[in-house]
Amino acid sequence: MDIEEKEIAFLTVPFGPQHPASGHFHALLKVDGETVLELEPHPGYLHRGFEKLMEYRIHPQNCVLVDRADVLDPFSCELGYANAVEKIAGLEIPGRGRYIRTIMAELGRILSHITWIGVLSMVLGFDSANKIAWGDREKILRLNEIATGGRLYPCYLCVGGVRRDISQEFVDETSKALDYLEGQLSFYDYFVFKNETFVMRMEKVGRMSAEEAIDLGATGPNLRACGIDYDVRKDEPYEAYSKVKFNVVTRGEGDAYARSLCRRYEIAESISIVRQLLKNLPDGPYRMELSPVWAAPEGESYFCLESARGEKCFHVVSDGSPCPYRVKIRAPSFLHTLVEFPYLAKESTIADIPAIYWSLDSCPADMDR
Amino acid sequence: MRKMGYLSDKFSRTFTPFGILKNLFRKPMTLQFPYETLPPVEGYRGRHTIDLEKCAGCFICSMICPNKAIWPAEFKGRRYPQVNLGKCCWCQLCEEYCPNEAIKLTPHAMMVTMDKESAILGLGEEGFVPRHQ
Amino acid sequence: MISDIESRLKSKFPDSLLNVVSKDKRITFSVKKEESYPILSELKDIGFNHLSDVTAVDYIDEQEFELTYHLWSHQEKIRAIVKVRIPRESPTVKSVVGLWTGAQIHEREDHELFGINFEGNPNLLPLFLEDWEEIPPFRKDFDTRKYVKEKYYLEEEGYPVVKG
Amino acid sequence: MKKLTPKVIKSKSEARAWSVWAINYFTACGFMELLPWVGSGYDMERFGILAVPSPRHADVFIIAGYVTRKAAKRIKMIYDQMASPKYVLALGSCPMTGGMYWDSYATIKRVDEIIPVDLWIEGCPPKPENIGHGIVMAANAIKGGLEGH
Repeated sequence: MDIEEKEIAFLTVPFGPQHPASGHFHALLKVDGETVLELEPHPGYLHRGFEKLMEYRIHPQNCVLVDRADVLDPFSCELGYANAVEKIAGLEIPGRGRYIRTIMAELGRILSHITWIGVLSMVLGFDSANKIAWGDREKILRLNEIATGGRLYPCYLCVGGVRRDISQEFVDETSKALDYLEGQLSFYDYFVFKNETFVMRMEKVGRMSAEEAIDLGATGPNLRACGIDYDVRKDEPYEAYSKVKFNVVTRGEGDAYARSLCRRYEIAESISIVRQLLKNLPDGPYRMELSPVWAAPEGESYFCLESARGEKCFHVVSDGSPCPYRVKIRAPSFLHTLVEFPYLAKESTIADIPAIYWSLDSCPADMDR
Repeated sequence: MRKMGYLSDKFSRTFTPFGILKNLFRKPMTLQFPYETLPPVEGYRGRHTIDLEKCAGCFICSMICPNKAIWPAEFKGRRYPQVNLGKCCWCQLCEEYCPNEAIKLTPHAMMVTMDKESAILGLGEEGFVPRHQ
Repeated sequence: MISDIESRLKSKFPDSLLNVVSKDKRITFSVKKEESYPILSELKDIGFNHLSDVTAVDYIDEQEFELTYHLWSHQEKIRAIVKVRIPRESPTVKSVVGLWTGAQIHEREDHELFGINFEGNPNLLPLFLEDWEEIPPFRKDFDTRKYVKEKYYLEEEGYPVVKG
Repeated sequence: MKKLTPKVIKSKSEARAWSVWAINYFTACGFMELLPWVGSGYDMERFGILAVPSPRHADVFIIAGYVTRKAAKRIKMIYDQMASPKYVLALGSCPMTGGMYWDSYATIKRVDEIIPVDLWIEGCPPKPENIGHGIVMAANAIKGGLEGH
């Protein structure tokens, strides 16, 4: 029988929700031998319909609900929602509230990047670095607990400022934790990022050029690894970012190793940002007094911020009632997992799939919302 | 010759004697759970307490609760808010919106149950009576 | 800069840009349904190469959907927000997958959660929900609390006791 | 130094109590509070709990948060593949009564409609110390003869 007539059937390998490296996300790999021909993503395991639920709740309840949208970097969601609503109403937050929000946003970025180091090394089978990284993130969660009273979900923001003031004890604990983490960074350098097996696993894997990254809608460290310095903190400064000096980390290669280095140097940047903020923290009120059932005036606003994963935007439409009329969350992981990952997975081997997936640092809860 | 990488000396020598010695005498990172735990933080949002005298029975707390975890319950002829920990999300909105600070969140966070009914905090003399073991 | 972008757009499409607002590095305007695709491809040639989001808002009392395209240009660091109104009965609009590949997944999500179909989008399969029978859930006439009460809760009076 | 007494395994249930293997399928946001337990913060391997990828070797299924309808099918499938004395530990208030997403069209309101649950740990998500309290309680209960399903 002639080979050509017979339709070649390819094996489809499930990269399932119960795979240790996949998080809660399912993908079907069309495989020819070792190389992956095509990857078909199936999200939806963590879809709770956030945007529908937020239309039934008033703004304080939404501020509490919305930080469950992204599990690895909860504070960026709260920050986005509160700022979007404040932009509609044109509220001006007192100076101290701005500084506290920026400090907590940067601590959330450090927390998310350290958790990412842990997950990436677990996925690559590098268990000792995973145990150490997941032991280190306790320091930041401890700061969350002292400042906001909640460990993972701070529930710390409300429209008009912050719900609690930060104490001097928090300032001392933060500087101690930051010194410890700076020492750990050099440890991660020699233990993870310069490790021979790690570099060989990550180099030239999942490479995309600058034009491809822009066309696919990549943002955040994935885009900056391709050489484009798009950082919302620099281009559309919000909160207190215009008062701090920091530089945007970019690399040129665009492969998985460049993305890892981008995130590693961003931790160092965030540590220096928090130190600058703590040094000149203004006094005064940290919250505007608004009525309990405060209603935003009629209007629409689109607020973008730089979360740990990329550009996270909130499009809030308000019709004058205490509940928002429509909220749309632009989740960066949505593009990383459902557009970039299938593009990068083509012509890669099955063994590289977890390395590519977690070098894009996409959080399944953030993807499904 | 292996191509030089991005950082200065790309491949660190994983066998670094001083590194091993430094780690040998470092305190272990793991806390032996039942004997050592991190001290609780006094501002932590844990289980609720209620001051029966201060409570005016206005039920603002049950209206503001995003998860509808606070329901009215009878106790000695008067209706008081009763918290169902199975629904609560510990967001402290009830404490913030209570006009005369009757309901408060304490840093107590040990809440483990075998059956679901004991998640509902019963009403007792000095406020909520947890029914856990 | 933002003024020459505005003038270039106005010269190309003299009468189809409605209520243009250009303020602090953002240009916002709304467009009729027919001219949405040519204007968007013109914006892409100008330099708006990053499509941040395609948002659908359901104005049920005006029986219209409003699609908002959020664009960002990496060179000029300017954001463009284009609004398109489409009727609610048979919501169809030309897909922009040809201009930005990232738009494919945004449109697929809007298709599943709002029921808007985009001509030219190859893959509009369901994304989040498996075997969903009701109307698209994010529409305003789908009440999630009523749906949940019938499906999961017996009665709302005291504790919502769950069925079964 | 603590007195290091050799651990003498007296009965079958005690042996089962100190080698409860958890399946490596952590559903939702509770997993972020399990990281100190899986990692080196509190290290659950001191209690004999190992995160095992395959359901055939697992004894306990940790439901770490809300359960959507799409995930419920997979959870049911995995639960049926687990070996017979199996236990279920549910973290947080979402599996118990729907918690945060009580009015969401996509989540399951009570997990014990799908699989029988032995131990509930409240918290949103629960603190690691709270989970530790639950683990110690579960181990004592199993040692005391708690028969799984």
